[in-house]
Amino acid sequence: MVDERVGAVQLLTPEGQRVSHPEYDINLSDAEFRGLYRDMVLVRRIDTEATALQRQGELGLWAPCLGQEAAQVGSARAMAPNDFAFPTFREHGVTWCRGVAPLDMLAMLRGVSNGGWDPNVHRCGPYSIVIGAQVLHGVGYAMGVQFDGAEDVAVTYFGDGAMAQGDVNEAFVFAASFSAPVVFFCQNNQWAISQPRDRQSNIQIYERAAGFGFPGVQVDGNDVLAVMAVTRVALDRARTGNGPTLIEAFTYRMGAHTTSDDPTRYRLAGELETWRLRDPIQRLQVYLSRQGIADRSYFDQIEQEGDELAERIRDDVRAMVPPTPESMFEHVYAEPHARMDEQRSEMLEYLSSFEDAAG
Amino acid sequence: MVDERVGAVQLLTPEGQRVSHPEYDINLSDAEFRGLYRDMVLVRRIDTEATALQRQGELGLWAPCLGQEAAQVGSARAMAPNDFAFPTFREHGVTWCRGVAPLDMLAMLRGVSNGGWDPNVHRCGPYSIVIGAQVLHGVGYAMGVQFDGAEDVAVTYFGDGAMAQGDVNEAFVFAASFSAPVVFFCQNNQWAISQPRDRQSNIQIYERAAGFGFPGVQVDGNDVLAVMAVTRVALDRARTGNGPTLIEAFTYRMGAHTTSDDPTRYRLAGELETWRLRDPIQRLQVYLSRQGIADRSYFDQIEQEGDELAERIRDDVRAMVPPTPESMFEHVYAEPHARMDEQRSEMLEYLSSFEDAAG
Amino acid sequence: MTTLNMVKAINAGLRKAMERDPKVILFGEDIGRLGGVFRVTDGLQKDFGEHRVLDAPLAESGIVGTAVGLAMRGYRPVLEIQFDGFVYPGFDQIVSQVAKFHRRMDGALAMPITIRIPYGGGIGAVEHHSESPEAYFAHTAGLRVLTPADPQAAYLTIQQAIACNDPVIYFEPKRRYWDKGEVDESQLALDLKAVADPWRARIVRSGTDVTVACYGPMVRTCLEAAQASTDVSLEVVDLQSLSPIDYETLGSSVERTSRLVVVHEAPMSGGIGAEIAARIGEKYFYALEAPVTRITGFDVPYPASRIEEYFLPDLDRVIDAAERVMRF
Amino acid sequence: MTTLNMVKAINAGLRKAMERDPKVILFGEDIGRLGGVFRVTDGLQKDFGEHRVLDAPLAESGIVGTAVGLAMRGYRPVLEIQFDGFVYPGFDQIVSQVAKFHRRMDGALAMPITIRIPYGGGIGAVEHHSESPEAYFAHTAGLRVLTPADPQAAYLTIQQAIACNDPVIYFEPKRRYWDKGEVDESQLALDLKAVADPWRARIVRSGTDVTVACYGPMVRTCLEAAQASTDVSLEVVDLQSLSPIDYETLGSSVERTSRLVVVHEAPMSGGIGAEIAARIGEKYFYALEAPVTRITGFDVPYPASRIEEYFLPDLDRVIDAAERVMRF
Ligand SMILES: Cc1ncc(C[n+]2csc(CCOP(=O)(O)OP(=O)(O)O)c2C)c(N)n1
Ligand SMILES: Cc1ncc(C[n+]2csc(CCOP(=O)(O)OP(=O)(O)O)c2C)c(N)n1
Ligand SMILES: [Mg+2]
Ligand SMILES: [Mg+2]
Repeated sequence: MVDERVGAVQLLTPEGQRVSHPEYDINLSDAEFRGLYRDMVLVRRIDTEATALQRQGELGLWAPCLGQEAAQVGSARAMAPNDFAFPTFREHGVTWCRGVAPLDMLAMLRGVSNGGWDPNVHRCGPYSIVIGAQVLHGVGYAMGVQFDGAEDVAVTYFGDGAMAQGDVNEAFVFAASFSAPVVFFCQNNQWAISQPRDRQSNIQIYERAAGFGFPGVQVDGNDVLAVMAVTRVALDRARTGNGPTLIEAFTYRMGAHTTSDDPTRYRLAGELETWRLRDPIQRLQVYLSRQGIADRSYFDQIEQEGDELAERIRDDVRAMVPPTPESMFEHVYAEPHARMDEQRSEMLEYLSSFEDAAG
Repeated sequence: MVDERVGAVQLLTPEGQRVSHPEYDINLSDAEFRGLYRDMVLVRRIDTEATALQRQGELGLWAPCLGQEAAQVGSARAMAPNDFAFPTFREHGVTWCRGVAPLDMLAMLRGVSNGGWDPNVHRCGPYSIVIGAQVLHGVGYAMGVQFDGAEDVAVTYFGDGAMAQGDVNEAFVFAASFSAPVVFFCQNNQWAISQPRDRQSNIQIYERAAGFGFPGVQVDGNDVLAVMAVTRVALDRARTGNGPTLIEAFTYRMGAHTTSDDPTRYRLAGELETWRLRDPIQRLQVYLSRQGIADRSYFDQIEQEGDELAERIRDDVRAMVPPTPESMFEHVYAEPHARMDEQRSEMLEYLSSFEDAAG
Repeated sequence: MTTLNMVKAINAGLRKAMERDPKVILFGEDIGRLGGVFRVTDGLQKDFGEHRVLDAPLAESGIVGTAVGLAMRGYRPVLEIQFDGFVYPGFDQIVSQVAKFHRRMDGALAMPITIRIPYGGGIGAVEHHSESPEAYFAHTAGLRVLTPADPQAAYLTIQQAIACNDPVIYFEPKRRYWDKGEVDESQLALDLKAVADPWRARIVRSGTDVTVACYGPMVRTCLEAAQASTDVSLEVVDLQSLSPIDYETLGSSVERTSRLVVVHEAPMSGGIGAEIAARIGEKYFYALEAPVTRITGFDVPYPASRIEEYFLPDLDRVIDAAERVMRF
Repeated sequence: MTTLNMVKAINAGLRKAMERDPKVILFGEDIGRLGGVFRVTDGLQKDFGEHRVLDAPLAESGIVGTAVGLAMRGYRPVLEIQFDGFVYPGFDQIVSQVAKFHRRMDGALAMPITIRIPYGGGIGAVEHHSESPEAYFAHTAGLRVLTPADPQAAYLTIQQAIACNDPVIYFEPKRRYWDKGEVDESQLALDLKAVADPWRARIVRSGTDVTVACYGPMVRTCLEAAQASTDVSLEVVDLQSLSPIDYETLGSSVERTSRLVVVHEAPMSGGIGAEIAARIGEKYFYALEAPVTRITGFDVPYPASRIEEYFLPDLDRVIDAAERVMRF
């Protein structure tokens, strides 16, 4: 599987060695380097905590992003504040970078909302569940940017499995046709639940782009620097009116598909071992240490920040109370609607009949 | 537009000159050469007659294949008897080659059936209307061939416009994933109703294939020899277990989209003139004459056969009576169904109330 | 007052909506230079430019899905689906995204998308060009469904649909496209809400014996039936909005007549008539003197066009039903 | 007799169907090595091979569309849609191709395709995983719609659906997947038609005062309500087939009780209950002593799971309705 990545852009080896690439490079301040490390550690901490909370029954489900932190943080940190992200349900690293509060990330999975945050505030759509649907939304948004004469870019996230969906391929068609300012960011984590990547495509994912008339590039998705560099170029391309790019971030889903899944039914333990050696956080840590950009005390400090964050989440999650029953009639329509009023009244009347009985 | 075809496989120039191609060639007997000529002339005759019949009110609609005869006949004549064609509503050349009676081709457009022939007899599906849908059917059929261990091939027809549809792209995914014995035959006739090809794709259509992991080839769609040669290779590839091929037949819709359409609203007359010089029938005629494979008397004989065929169609079309009203309840279900019986009775009872009144 | 057919009336309505709000954009197949296969958008690209009237690639899910993104960006997309039978590739985006996005976001985003769909039969068309899929959308929470019956209504309601902050599936009765009627273009100069409420049903002909509820293409049929019905007096109610349905207006008519016939082209089982029969049957249990009767298409795929007249409700079937409920 | 839960019962039924007919193949996402996210196809790929149990690429339209081609080649595809909310990308192929192909071909080709869809709520799932879209399919001519209520019914009807030459949308009540019941596996050894007719409703509990029509996940709920209802005697009818609906069995029950409550999870407007209310209201106009009453989900998108209990009909709401119709 390592062989497959030949050609993937890499700026930091799994061993934490900085390497150069003929086309892509990145220059960051020490603070920015540390920021990426912090993001990835905290995202992993949120992710692990959420997985634990699900086991304790506090969440209905969780889709871990374990192992994909570099792909998510690297791409999202490349975005400008006004760019707009269209994530799937696994993009906790993306929502984190867009400033979504960790508790809000849990809202959908705790079953207290189907959304969780205001997309306009964070310039980040909701966790999208129907595979591929949000990719078209991103393209449409980008078309709007274009009509506005603005310079924002839409970044749409999806997985290797999504490459099979009609919607994703139509998104490619529309984006190419309108030369829309959109970046297609595909995290090839090698699995779509139990189906290995080659069920959806017998060639490399990034190669799909050329046939639609725009460039595709494969990047080592566990290398946060390379991901950031490649995404920056794609964003720039889009921003300057040169249309879409497909980025394939070659990475690995280290956890289960969701907390309901049992990956031992379909994949070998050895695979996980191989990928552990390419851990995205570890390699940045080694690099930062070697370069003297950060030291143990910094790492410890982040560790502690993570502990505190996790504790806050644990404490606060129980306080996330369900909405009122009658809230289900709110926001179904933006304008007055007779049937909503009618059914809300019926529900409230029915519910109050119990109170009467009890009282 | 001629430039765009650079690279398209050609074996017969618009001037009727036989040229060679490094990869593709074709050797036909004189009878076969004449057969292709006859097919194209008769298909054009049926097409022209049907267009006339629509004007006279005998058909509700007609979608002319004028100009696309070489693409359709060349590809369909390359098929083996057991191969299965999945045409769209414009493939009269294909249905002709599959042995569908001309009157049956008119059934749907006369409004007496939604089909017109038995797909199993002709190994040819119905005229498919929902853009792209039949392409998936072809892939599924080909998967079945594969499971059977048989050597048939499915040939799916569609237009340049269809390249945008999710279904067509999913068909590419499934075909590649299962390495199904299917040929994707796209007639790029430059227009999807009023939308020029570049609305759907900013690069050449055949290039789409590579990104899905199988070969694409562009052929001069007005060159019946090249189309046949290229299709044969693709069929052979599929038959020997090497999976799908996308063929782009570069051609031109010389008529209106359908008899309801007014192409003068969206395209320039000059375009048509250019394409008249590339007429698929004329160039084969010149070639046959020059090679002494056929002479004026043969051409006259085919002309006359066409006249007779047209006359038969004209005579017989009026005899194509509508089905009985109650036939709409037949074949909705293959097995007994209470609601059908009930509604059929209601209809018949209602209709008979008029007879009573009249009698 | 101008005399316009429905195609021209909708065209005029679209033009007004585009003049009123620069965020209104039209998107669909062949709607630009061609003006749509029915010419509903004729001339609009020329006058408003290629960025307001966009020809879309041939992919309905793509059209609806990108419209969601456009709405997120603050646009007000008006989509054209070329024919009823071609809306299904976009069904997923409509029911799972367009219909639910506002609710999903707890109100933070609206989906002011109008999806125009020419629908219904009676024009001698081939398969997929004569369907009446309105029940699918009326059963989908989060959508509104409108259908005009005449040029004046079309001119008004298309503008109201576009101005509405909710997604509206706008069904245009294609067999009535060329019917002419008076249109008062001045009516809407200022306030879209001040004129007739689009979500209300309209009593288009008063009568005393039987209420006939209908919509879209069947309104003219039912008006003709009412005209022709000598023995029974029909009150014709044009529902206009299929979601929500205005049971107040319909109910008050039924209260007067005590009898209801519902007419639509769509197959009977699970059609709009079922919901109406259920609701009216429940609410007016004692007031009804005969069961609610449905005159509809049959539960079969739309038939070949040469026999469509037997599938479609016509004047005779409506009168027959009215007489039956009177005799009940 | 074996005790099986519904997952295992369907698994056993699939196995029988595959043993009986080599043309039966299973096709869907994650159904092979994983055995499906609910393990319904567990072990079948291992036993029947990769050409009988196929993992599909992640594309529902592709799954349904290729199944049409497989059926044309003589196969009998049994498809799995992973969750209710993911059937919509395949909606076009289902309504325009699967449902209409046999009629389009004047009977020359059949479409013996079974589409299995786990449906309904009550399992605390996220959006798109708790929907009840059965009305869309019941309104679609050319399709049949079945839904089992218990392991025995599931074991039988999944085999009958597969053996049927018509396309069957087979809705599996996912919240009842783990309910156990007695299954007589011997029953079907020979003739699928000799055992219970899948298109008939079943009176699963006799009663005298009110008929309660329900199906799928709500059968258990209604049985519990009948059990708990002390004042009113409920007769519970499991419809089992939602298209066609067996009005004979249901009607004869209503004739006895004179009162009908219909229960389903799907939103009320345009749901299965609407059609039943319309039909029963028409046919038993004088026999009914109270209006047909519907206890259903509300006309809103399925809510966040922590409040789903307020959306879903439960024992109390059923009893409340029964008491109301008795008081009427
Ligand atoms: C249309 C649709 N079909 C099926 C599903 C069920 N499902 C959820 S995630 C998933 C696999 C997605 O794989 P991929 O795109 O690679 O993303 P990943 O889960 O690996 O992040 C499937 C099949 C869905 N959510 N939407
Ligand atoms: C799903 C769908 N959407 C829209 C249409 C209406 N329509 C019929 S033909 C056509 C254009 C097809 O273009 P192309 O694929 O290039 O085929 P051609 O007509 O040129 O043969 C359109 C939009 C349709 N039949 N199906
Ligand atoms: Mg994946
Ligand atoms: Mg074309």
